[in-house]
Amino acid sequence: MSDAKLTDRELAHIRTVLETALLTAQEPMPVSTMKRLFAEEITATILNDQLEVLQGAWDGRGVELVKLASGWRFRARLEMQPYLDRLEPEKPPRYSRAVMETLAIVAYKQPVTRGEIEEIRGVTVSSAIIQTLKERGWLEVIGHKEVPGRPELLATTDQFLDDLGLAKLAELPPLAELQGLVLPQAE
Amino acid sequence: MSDAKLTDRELAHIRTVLETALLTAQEPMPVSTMKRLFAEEITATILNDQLEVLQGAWDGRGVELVKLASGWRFRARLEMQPYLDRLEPEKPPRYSRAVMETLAIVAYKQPVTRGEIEEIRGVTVSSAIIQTLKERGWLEVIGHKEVPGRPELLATTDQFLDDLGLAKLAELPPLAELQGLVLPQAE
Amino acid sequence: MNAPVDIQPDTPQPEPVTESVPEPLLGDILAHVLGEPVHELPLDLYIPPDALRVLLESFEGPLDLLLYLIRKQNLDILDIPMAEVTRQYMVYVDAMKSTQLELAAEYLLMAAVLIEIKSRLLLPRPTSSEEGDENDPRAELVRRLLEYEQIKLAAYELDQLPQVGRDFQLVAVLFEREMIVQLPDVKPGDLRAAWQAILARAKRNQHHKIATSALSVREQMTAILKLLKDGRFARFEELFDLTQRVPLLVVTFIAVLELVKEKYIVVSQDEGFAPIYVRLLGAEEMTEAIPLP
Repeated sequence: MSDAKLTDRELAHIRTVLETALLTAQEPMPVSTMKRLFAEEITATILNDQLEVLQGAWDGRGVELVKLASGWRFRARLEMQPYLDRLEPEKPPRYSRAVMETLAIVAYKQPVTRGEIEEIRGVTVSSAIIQTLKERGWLEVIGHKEVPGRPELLATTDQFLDDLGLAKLAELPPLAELQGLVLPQAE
Repeated sequence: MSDAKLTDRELAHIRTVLETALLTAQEPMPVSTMKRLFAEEITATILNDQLEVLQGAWDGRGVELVKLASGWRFRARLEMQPYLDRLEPEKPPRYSRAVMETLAIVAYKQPVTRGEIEEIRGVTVSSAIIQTLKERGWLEVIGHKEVPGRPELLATTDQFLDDLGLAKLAELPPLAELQGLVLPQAE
Repeated sequence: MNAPVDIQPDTPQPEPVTESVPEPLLGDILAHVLGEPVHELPLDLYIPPDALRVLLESFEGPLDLLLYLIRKQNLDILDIPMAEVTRQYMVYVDAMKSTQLELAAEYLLMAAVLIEIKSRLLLPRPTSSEEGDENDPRAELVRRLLEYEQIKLAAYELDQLPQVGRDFQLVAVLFEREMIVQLPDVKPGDLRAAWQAILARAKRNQHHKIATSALSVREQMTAILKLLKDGRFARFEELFDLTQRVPLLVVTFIAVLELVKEKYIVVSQDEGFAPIYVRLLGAEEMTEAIPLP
């Protein structure tokens, strides 16, 4: 096949083969690889032209043909993600016990310092835990305690209440009742 | 969405989502799974209709939408294989006759025990043969026969049908008529 | 075809049986299989000389070999001439032995079956029985051969079916899930559960003392501290939202006292009836230290 002689029919066939190869490929496919699909010598120019025609043919569909650094590949458009996500709903992540306990202590005992949290939990509270909750926008520093080291005073934020669907801290589950439940024999 | 109210535009959107989901799916997709793609309730009838429209839309292209044992899937047409083979000259090896005969016995006589396979083939069936087919995902143990030794009962899987492009066991090539084996020119 | 061969019905072991096969035939095949071409291959075996070794190795078992023989002999499988088939079968079995193929027990068993059938055919049939077919010792063998042949053909047909990966490829379009950071969901009950866990642990370690004070007081303490966060002096009255009901005002007052006690804030008044100011303890340095959002 030389450039000039390719009929529309032949070009359509080239596109069919390219499309099939790209749809079944596991990796992006460079044009040099595509050449190997054909017994005849087909120039990179022709292939590139036909790839662009193909690209246009997929306009407005859920899958697109894109040119990446390592070659061409089909991929689902981002707009399709909400639909595809429904097939495999990702399990929502959970906070570790350490994070949850820290949060609970700040919520119920605020304002507290990290040292006080550690005293209640009986173990060290890592900076990462505090950081996680600060980044979530649930904890903030509202001052420093005037003791040696001037530790940060931590409190929960309004966003914390919003995110938990509470109007005020008093709506948190009461602890008094809880203590009766778990610590009947407490000193 | 109720059946009557879907506009052409909505149906086209459903097809786009279906097409994208099927093109990106790793496994054949049953209609029950496709329903989960949509926030609205869409009936199996609508989905099946749209799948057939989609199937028609891929007519004459290098890839086809087929209905298999465990659902719908896109696959390259057989005619495309010579082109694709040029990219990947190493074909998966054919299975030995021993493997294929074992597979055939399970496919046509299932559920069977290994002893029954040996009875038909007249030779010992090695564990390696059974293992090969299990690892391929084509055979599975569906129980134990209540005879001494409680041998495993073997059957073929849906994946076996999927991988051979079949929707059900009845689509397997029919067994040759026994009489057909009698040579006509026998004395 | 049905002529009796010199097989002794009373010799159960295969070894003497194979020896009874005519010597020249045995010798020819032996020589051939070991690599030397043999010119006097029996015509009725229909085997091209150079294919013998491959052929023997390609048999899937005694049934397969038997089927091959019957096929090549162009025989009616339902009317197997036992003598001839047995004779040829034994030739193959012997050839296998000499090519050092593993002579599986199944082949020897089949040889024994063939010989047994042959020997029973030679005996007069008991006249008392009426069901002739059932008494034909070949019936069971025929049934097995037919069943095996059926499976053999089915296996071939199965192998002709297009197979994924071998004859067709699957579509594999990429779906790049955009990384949307999903944050853990926390419910008020989770906090309570967390607290419960702390209490349970505290119970085990008696030295942990968890003082509980009314949450509303703690809440007001936080509110006051937030108000004073920028380090400014606040007037005492500012701390009280007079639109609130009295209980809350009382709680707020307790919160102020608590904060003073815990040394968070300083309440000061320069002289009697002068405005009372509240500020964070150490607020002077704090204005530097904490940039406000």
